[in-house]
Amino acid sequence: MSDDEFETAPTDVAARLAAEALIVDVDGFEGPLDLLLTLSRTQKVDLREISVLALARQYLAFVEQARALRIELAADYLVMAAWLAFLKSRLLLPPDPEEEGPSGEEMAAHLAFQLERLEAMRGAAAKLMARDQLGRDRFARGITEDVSRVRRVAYTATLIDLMQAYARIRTKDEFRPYAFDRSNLLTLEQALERMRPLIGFAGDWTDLTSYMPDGWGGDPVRRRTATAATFAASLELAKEGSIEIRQGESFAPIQIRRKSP
Amino acid sequence: MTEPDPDRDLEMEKSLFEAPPMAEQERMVEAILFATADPVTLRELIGRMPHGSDPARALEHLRRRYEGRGVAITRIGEAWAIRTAPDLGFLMQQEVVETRKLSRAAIETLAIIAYHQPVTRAEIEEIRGVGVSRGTIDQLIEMSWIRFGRRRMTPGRPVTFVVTEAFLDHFALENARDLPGLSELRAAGLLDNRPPPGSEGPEEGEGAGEGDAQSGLFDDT
Amino acid sequence: MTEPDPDRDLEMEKSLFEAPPMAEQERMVEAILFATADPVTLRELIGRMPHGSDPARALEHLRRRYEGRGVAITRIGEAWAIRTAPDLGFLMQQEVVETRKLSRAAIETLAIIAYHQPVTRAEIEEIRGVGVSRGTIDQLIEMSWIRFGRRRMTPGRPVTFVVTEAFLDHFALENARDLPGLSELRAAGLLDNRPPPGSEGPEEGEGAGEGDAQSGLFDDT
Repeated sequence: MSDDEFETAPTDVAARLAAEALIVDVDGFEGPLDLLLTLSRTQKVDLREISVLALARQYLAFVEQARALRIELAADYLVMAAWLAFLKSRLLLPPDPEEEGPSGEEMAAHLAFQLERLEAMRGAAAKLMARDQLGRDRFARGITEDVSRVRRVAYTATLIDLMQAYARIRTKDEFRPYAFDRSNLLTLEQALERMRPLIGFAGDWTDLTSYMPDGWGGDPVRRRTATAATFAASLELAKEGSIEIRQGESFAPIQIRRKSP
Repeated sequence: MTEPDPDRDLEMEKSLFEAPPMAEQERMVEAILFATADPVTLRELIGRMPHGSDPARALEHLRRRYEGRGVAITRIGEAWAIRTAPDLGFLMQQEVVETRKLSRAAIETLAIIAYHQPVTRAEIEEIRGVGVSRGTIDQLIEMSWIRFGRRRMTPGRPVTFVVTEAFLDHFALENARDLPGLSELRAAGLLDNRPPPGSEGPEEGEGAGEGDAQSGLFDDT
Repeated sequence: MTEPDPDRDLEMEKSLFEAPPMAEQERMVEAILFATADPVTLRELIGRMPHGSDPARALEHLRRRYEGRGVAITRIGEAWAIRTAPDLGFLMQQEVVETRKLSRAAIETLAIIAYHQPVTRAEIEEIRGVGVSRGTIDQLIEMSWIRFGRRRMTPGRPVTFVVTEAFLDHFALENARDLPGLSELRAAGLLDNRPPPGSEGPEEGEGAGEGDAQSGLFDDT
């Protein structure tokens, strides 16, 4: 880096130019590890034999300069500076047996490993990009033919399907789906329809059975459905507040009357 | 000729101002025709290949080399392209088969034909108690499960339907007679094809009975 | 073998239910590969060729046939494609598609993913010593060069990144194992994920090690 220049030519202009150069440089670095890798090249040794201590000094000096020149450094760079300052102290001071954590040597070794690994990945990236690339050195087919997809529907049926279908047709008269026989059924709607106009006259208590439609009292099946429907209709009317219901005791006749408004 | 040439680079080097060997020119034409998005004219080839090349000759070599291959060097107007060999066009279609259950109408119609063949459309409708659409019959014919049998010798000479060998194949039957449950159903009197009351019973042909029902299967009308 | 075969149609006819002869299968593979710009998987070839075909063997024949020619049968992971011979790229200036220039960060990130896959974002950042911007990852995904791998079984279950078949295709790699210098880097321990000393090593899942790193490419998460 340009340490020397600052000392030999501390003029304002030179300082400003250097400061600008530094800003450009910091921008050009891909983070503190990249900066360290660049600084380490000045040692001109294999990364495995690098002096991490010297590297830490260089880095800290760089950060000092940047500070002196009021250059805003990204937090990453400052974190690295703090870590390197710590590493430097560990490397310089005799190890404190009381202190926990990794030794300075371990930390230094890891930093060296990181630098070597980053450099290796740089090399790998360069080799990768130097390969014959598709669309630059090698080319795919220019005239392509579309594969047309022909949709075909295959219908299937099993023997069981076939037999069941046949049995269904041939036996449909015997086994038709179960359905209510509507001729002997009085519905709730029918009972309601019948009771509504009648209750207007029921000023006094009247037996519920008197509301049953004519002709539904004889046959037991018809009587049961008519009773149930009429009773259900009376409950419906009571719910809407049109009538009152009473029953003297269990199984006693049920009586209704119009509710006075 | 198809061997990679170890001296190629050397030759390319020294032939900077002379045409590359013909084998090399052939490779070049091959690569250009392969990678270019449109058919390439001879003029274009001349423009792209090293000075002094003879792409017309290289093209001729290449065309012969691809004779009988899966792709062919094809002339399109004034230009050249690599195209799929005509007999392999079928590879450029991919059939997507979708399996679906036969509709209820179709399976019922099929069942009636299988059990009652040869059977007319009117009879099928009578048994089902509901009309049979043209589409249902067509579908079954298209599937090769039913085909036309001989015409019924009744007024109007209606066409009959019978099941096919493909049908027997699909349902793993030797014979429509083997249809499981057929004899049981018949014993139960469920196969009686009684004419609707009051009708003149147009199916006197049915009188021939079962033998007829089966023979229809292998008679080609 | 390159002669047109007058009996071909006849043979095709009679071999409706058996695989076509190998020479014929070779033609078919040739036609299919020529028709598309994308790599075709063996499975797709099997699906498109007549029943009983052995496209793997046909491919081997075809690959030898094209050795030293202007185009080459190229393996890309589990798929195959035809690509022009790299030494003829100079003829194709017209075909060059200008791709967006990759930033240094993107190139390094791509290399790290290729050599360390499956790799998490945190690991990429640890290797580069700087944050990876969202845009870098997005760009590489958009180019179809990387994709998400399976999640790492460590706290937080971080997502991993792996390279794709399109990446292999682009850089003329049969396989991620063929990455230049891969074995040397591994031997030097530079692909190890060494946690910083004194850290609690949250990456105990890493134990799976190198085998894992490569297998990731073909494992579908």
